[in-house]
Amino acid sequence: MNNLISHSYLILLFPLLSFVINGLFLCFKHRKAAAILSTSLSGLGAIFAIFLVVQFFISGAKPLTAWEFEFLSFSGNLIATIGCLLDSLSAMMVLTVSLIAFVVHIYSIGYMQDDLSSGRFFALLSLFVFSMLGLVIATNIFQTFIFWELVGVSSYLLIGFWYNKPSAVAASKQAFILTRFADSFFLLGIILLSYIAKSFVFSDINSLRLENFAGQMISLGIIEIPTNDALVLSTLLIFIGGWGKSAMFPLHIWLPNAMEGPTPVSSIIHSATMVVAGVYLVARLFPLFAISGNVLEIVMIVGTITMLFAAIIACTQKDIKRILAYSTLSQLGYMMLALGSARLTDGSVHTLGYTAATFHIFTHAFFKCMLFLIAGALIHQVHTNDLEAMGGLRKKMPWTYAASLIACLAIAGIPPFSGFYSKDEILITAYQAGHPIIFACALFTSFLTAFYMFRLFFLAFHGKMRSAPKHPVHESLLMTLPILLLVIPTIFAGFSFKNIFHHFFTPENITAISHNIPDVSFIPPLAICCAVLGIIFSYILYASPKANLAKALDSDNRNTFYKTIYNKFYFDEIYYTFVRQFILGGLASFARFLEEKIIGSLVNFFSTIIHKAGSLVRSAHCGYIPFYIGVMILGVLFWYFASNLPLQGA
Amino acid sequence: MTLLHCLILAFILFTIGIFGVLTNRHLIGMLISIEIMLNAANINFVAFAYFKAQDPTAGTLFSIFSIAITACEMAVALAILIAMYRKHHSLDVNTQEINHE
Amino acid sequence: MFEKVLLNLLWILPFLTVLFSIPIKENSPRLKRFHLASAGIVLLSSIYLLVRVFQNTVSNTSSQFQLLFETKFNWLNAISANYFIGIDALSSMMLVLAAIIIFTGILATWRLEKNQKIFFGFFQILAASVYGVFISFDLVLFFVFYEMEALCMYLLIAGFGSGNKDYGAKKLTLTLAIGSSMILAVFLGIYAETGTWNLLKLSDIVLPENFQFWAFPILFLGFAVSSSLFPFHFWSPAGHSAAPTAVSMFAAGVMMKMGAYGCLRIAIYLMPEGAKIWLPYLLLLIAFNVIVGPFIAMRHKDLKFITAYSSISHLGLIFLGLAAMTPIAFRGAALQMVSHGFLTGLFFATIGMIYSRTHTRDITQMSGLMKAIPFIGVGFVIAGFAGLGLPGLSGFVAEATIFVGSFENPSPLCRVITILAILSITATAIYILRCANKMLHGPLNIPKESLPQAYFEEKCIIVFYIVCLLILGIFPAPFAEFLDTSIFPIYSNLMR
Amino acid sequence: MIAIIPDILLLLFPFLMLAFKLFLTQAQTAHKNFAFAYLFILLICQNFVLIGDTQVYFSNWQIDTFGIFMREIFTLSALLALLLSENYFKHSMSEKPKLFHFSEFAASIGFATFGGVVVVSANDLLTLFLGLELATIPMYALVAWNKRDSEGTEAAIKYILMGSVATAFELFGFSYLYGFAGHLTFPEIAQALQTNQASPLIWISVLFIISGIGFKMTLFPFHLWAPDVYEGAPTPVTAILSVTSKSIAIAFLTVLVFGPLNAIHQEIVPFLALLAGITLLAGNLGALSQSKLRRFMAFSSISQAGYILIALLGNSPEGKYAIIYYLFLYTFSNYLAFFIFSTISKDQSETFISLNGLSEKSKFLAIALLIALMSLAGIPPLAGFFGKLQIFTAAAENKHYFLILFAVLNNVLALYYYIQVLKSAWIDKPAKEIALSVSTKQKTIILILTLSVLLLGFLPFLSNNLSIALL
Amino acid sequence: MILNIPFSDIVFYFVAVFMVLLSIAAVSSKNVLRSAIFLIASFLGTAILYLLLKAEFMAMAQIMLYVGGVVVFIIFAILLTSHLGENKLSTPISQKFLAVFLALTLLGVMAKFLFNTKELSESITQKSPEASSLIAYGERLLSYAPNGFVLPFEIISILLFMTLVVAITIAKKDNKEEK
Repeated sequence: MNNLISHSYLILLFPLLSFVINGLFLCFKHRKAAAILSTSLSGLGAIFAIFLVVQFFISGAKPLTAWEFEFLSFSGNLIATIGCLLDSLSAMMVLTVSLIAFVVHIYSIGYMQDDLSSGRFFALLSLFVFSMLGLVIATNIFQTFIFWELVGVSSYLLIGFWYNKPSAVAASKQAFILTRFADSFFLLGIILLSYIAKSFVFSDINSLRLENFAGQMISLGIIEIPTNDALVLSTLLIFIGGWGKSAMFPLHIWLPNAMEGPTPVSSIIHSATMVVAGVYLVARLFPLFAISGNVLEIVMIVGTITMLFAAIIACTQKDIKRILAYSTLSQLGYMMLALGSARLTDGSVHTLGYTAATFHIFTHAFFKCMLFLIAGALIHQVHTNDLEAMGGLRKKMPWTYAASLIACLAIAGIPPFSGFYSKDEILITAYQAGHPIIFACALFTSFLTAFYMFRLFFLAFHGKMRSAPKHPVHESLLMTLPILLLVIPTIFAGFSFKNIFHHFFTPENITAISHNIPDVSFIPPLAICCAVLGIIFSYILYASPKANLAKALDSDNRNTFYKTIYNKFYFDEIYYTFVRQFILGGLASFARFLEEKIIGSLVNFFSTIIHKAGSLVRSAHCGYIPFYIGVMILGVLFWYFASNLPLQGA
Repeated sequence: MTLLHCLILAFILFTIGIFGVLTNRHLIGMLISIEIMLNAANINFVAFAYFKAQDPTAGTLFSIFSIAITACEMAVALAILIAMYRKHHSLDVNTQEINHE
Repeated sequence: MFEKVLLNLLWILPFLTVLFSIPIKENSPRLKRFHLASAGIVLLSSIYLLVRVFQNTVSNTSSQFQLLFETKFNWLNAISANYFIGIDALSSMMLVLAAIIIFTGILATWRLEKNQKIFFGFFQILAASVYGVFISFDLVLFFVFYEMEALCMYLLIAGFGSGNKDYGAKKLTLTLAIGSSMILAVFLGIYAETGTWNLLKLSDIVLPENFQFWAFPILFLGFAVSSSLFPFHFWSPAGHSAAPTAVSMFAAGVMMKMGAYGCLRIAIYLMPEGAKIWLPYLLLLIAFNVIVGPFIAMRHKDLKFITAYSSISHLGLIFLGLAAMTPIAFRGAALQMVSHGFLTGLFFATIGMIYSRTHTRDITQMSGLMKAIPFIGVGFVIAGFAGLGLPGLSGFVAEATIFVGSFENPSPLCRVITILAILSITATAIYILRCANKMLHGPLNIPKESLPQAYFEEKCIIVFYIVCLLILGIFPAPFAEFLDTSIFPIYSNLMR
Repeated sequence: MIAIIPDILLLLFPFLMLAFKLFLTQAQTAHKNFAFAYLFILLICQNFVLIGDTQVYFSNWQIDTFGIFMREIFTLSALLALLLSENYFKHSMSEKPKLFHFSEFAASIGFATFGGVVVVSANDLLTLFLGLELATIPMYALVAWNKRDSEGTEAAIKYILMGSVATAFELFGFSYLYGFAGHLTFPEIAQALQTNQASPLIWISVLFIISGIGFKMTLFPFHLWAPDVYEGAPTPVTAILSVTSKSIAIAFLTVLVFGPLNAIHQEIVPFLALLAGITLLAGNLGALSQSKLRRFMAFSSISQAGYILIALLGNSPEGKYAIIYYLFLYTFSNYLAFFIFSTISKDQSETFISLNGLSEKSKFLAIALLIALMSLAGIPPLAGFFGKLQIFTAAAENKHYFLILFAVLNNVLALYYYIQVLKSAWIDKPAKEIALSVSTKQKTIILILTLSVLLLGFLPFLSNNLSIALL
Repeated sequence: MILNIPFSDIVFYFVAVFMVLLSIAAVSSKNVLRSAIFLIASFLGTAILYLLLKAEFMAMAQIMLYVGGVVVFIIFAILLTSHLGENKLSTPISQKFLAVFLALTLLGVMAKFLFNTKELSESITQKSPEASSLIAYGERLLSYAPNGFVLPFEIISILLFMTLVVAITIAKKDNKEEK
């Protein structure tokens, strides 16, 4: 069995192979072949991942570096390697990513069958899977960054997959630039951290102790700060990377816009895997965060704000994929909140948040991916994203309907579906952390989640068809099968894996101190109540026979508050204004002004001066002999004084 | 009569020559001024030869040679002047055709 | 012995090619093939030499200068200048870069319709000049090769370029001439102080501190002119926008590196004291390149202007690496020289291909080209990704090394500029994506018939560069360690 | 005894020319060919004269290595000038009427060349002065050689009037020098300088002598005549003015500065440095936007004079070596340019515009022009660069770094205006097509000159031979 | 007091004033022929000065070569070219003013320089009479000694010959050429 771990390079090799073969040979002419190759390789990958992970957990889940080679050595210990770190966290992620990738591949065959460039799609999808797997098995933060960027670029390429569509192109650009903006801080953080820690390797970084740097100072240019603070700063900078990738408020705007991409892409990249990379990063560096001052509090606050903010917006949106996107944001907020609230008010750290967050990553991946696939199936049938145009699909797509009910119950947090367990853990963490307001927010968001999810559910499946579909609506096997496949983990991942997570998912180097644990037994019922309340509320508004759907869906004749929410708090506008006015109009224009008006005119000024001097010299050649001779005489006089010969005698 | 006086005299003549060259519009007038300048240089030589030099003969001989050279220069100059006169029928300094930008 | 002959042939062969191409019929296919074959031979020999040097250099961190395959004999006895050529790690890498760019440059000009003899002839002389620069270890010889390009640059740009070509050509040639003048003045000073032009001998001699103080900035800035360091960068947009594709590739890909190469190999190597005094202040100039460059690129619409400013900012990173004066940063600078050569070559090659089809370089007038010419579009995008430092392509390796290295320099200014430089990579992303999106994506606005698919030779160029970018991007470690053998002597000279 | 034979042969040359004119009136072509052959053979003879130490003939006729190489330059220049002038005697040009009296023309050039020989062989002030005059007076006449061309006459008038004023200054300078030293011979002057250094008389004489010779060498601000005269004179004369006249002037200065005045070399040097700097700047600025080729070459040669002067800042053997090396390469480059200009001057005036389309009409000429001008601009690997390099090296030995920096930066300006010419020849399209007829002979000469400019700098044999002899 | 001044000095100053005035007249006269005459007079004054400086040979040469040769040459040229001073050319007054200014500045600078040069006012060495004898000149002129003048003598003859050739070529009216 040890063989499997020693062959763990296959994790990366399958998708890479698929990418290379598809990208080089199949992508233009043989799109069918590309789809089959890609899917079968990802299937192999998923099977391998299952066996690997099972073997890993059976063998005790001891963290180990399966393989490693040197990528670039900087100096001494500072060696960037590419390797495979297997521990419970990465094993979980490998499993999740591989499974979802496989499912989404199958789904894509159906979803993309009419698209002529689907060969390219599969190539890029494989690139993404490769990068994502590379990211999760990273042994060191430099490798994380490498694959972090690669997932970013594959996300960019996939969002802009339909590059003829201007909105998709704009969205892809926005997504890339915003994450890139965050990544530049990430890189800075890595460099600062590696400068302090003299290593990139996670195990070294995670075993850093502030005491070791007591009294040392480090210069950051203008200011000089204690190394301890610099370490905290670097942690914060690294978190900013995760902030952008996980689309935390206020860098969140790219994620809803990224829904312009094909739906399989949204499901794998923008809900299940890539966007949790930020959470994964925090989890991966949890010991570092734990010692780094108030960074965890920042993580918590950012998570809470995003969670609430996104949920509020989700309640008003009509684009089915955007609702899911905001829901993703909200769930990511939950995870961040869980990680961030690991520190208790008395300063001690407990590990429940870590467990809860990783658990939620796991469960969320399945049900959210499924929801996206469902949304894709709907869109594929009705050819619109707009909920206003859907409705009454229950009859036409019974399997999809059933699956989506399960998914919605899961995300709403109704037992026994998986979402309940993980969300429950998060609520408990928030409560334990001793921040009542945050706990209240989380609870309220849980209500909102149930509300908007069922709003979506009711609007899409219940009621009457609000528009006539161009083609007859039916469920294709290739698209329904993946959805049904995902039902299994959505139902079982919660209670069956709960104990595994509690057992294996504790961060290294953290000795959990759990004293004065408050009574938390009231939380699960409370959470269920909230969720149920949300479902009822949305039923009344959108599905009950009395519901006035026209009014409920109307977005024009609403009060300012609703409109503000409907327009996502105008963050898109703020972003565009910022980019246009400040970056392009301000900084870039100033730079160009500097370049053209100042440097350019200096250059022109010099050349003018030289030309002027030239015409001055030429004007002396007037042809008038007495003038020439006069200049000669003057010249003698001139040199008499200017020649610095000692003419005046010693 | 000292060396200094002779040198000053020579230089006064030289400056008079310069003045002439600068103000005369007639080309032959300019040549005459140049003659005065060259002559002044000869005075210098002779004065130095008389008052100061260890090798007085050389200085005097130099000025004789210089007279000969002056003659040569004048001959060529006058030849050119005559050629020019044939073309322009004028010896005015201001007559000129070379185009200056 | 074979390597020695090969090394000498590197610069002689282009000249011979020009000589033997005189009787070939003008504008005939044979002429092109002849030049291509010659460039190919040079390319193969340079790769062979790289391999041989790689085999023969001892990977260690000693300060010993590992010069291989040297040829040395007396040349101009009056000023005791020698013909002294050799090769070491850095120069072998640069040689391969140059050979690739020359080879692809000839391919990129494959469809030139008239005056081929002149174009290829001058282009071969350019080639000879860069090969010479990278292998000569005698200052006079170095300068002869360094300045030789002025001979051909003007005519190549003004005769075969586009747009405001005379202006651009003059600006480029003259500004570069200012730089080389400064270099020559300092070389003469060095000779007067020491009595030798031999780089290796000179490195053992400590030049007087006062001399270093005055000479270093002149020499450094002189070299920096050709690498378009602020405020001497103004030639680059004008020159690149006017130049024909192959010359743009050459200028941005190799010529701009010659300056940085000189800064490292000569300025910093020979005048460590001056470097220590001045480089911290020169960082202020570098900051402009790195930070302001991308922002200017954002405001331009002309592809070549954008690329020119992109080159300016990337070369700023090279200088950041040099100015940081740590071995890692030096190595990063060296890597960036090679890496930027490849990516900018690809950039200009694809721009040339696009321009030859659309007859415009204004990105707002093009749209959806990816649909019509996907191969070229992909080439451009990959060049762009390499430019914005995507891992897996060489740009990332170089930039990360520079950042890690320059952060090791504890001086406040260096820290600030490193931090700003890291943050400014976002700006790079903005202009590159803006460019790609405007031009390649969106609906196609040009009739598809006027946009022929990439020709075979164009595909070759693109694939060639992508392979280079990938090799260096995925397996940087051997190259980095290889380059260290050239970097350490310089660094140890700095620390003595 | 052998060293003096070439001098005697050279002196015979003008007389033979005149004799030809008198006795063999019919054999025109043979006459010309004889002149070329004679000078060529003379050049070879001079080349074989190798002496180690300075030799003295007829009490004062001093032949040293420097002198021998200068003789070669003068003879080479005379030969090339005669070759260049051949076409101008055959038919009239668009700007200038046909030239007449080849024998007298050749004789005058012969005399002027001999004047140069006198300058480098002089051992006393008087001989030096006579040599200079012997070299200058025929030049006055040569400028006015074309009687039917009023521009030439006018230029000659300017030249001779100003030249005479310069001669007056020079004479004054000599008189003060004589007054200071009390002797005319160089060794005695040098000795006087050794024993009695601080006299202001020596400085004023240096000032006046340099002012006087500055006229001939076109140093600032005594250079004003050059563009007018260069433009007015027939092209071969312009060429010889820019090479022979300038070489003789620099030889004159070299003989003085490294000869009797060597003791005060260090004191003169700052003056020379200033003079060189300003001269080359003035020349370069003046040349910036010219449209006539000969006028342009005048400014170009003004700045070249500035460069040559820099060599005098060095020490004796290196400085002399640099001057000779530079002059050799300068002669080739300059004549190459003039030969190319002469090919277009048959049907067109010698302006930038007439060069238009040269690259279409004849790639060979266009490349030759490129090589000539880039060599003058000092771009490696062409000859001009190596000339400048030697000059700068000589100056750098005495640590004139600032001047060198200034001079090399001026090179950029020079490059600018040479590029302007190249632009006319390579880039600009002609308004109307005018056919270009170049004879095989001209082509051969241009080819030889081009190859010399290409190779003489880069290949070490010229430089090494010179350095073996001189250093 | 005044009696202490030697006779030669009185003559010197007299001749000096005379020369200066004549030279000024020569350069400022509008009529070129008159200028030439003044020039002759000035040259005669120079000859007297040479006599005072014990350079009799030089005085003789001055009269023979300059007055008899060069100036006559000039007069010939004047007679050949002008219509006996009919066309009077005048220069603008500003140019004259500038010329005076320039000339006086130069004079002032040089005078200051010469007065400041000590060795000039100090040196009153009289030369030995035999040095200025005609024989001495002749011997020096034809001497092959290191300080002999035989070589310049030869060269000046070449120079004169050359001048003849070129002057004739330039000045002669050539029928063949004119057509």
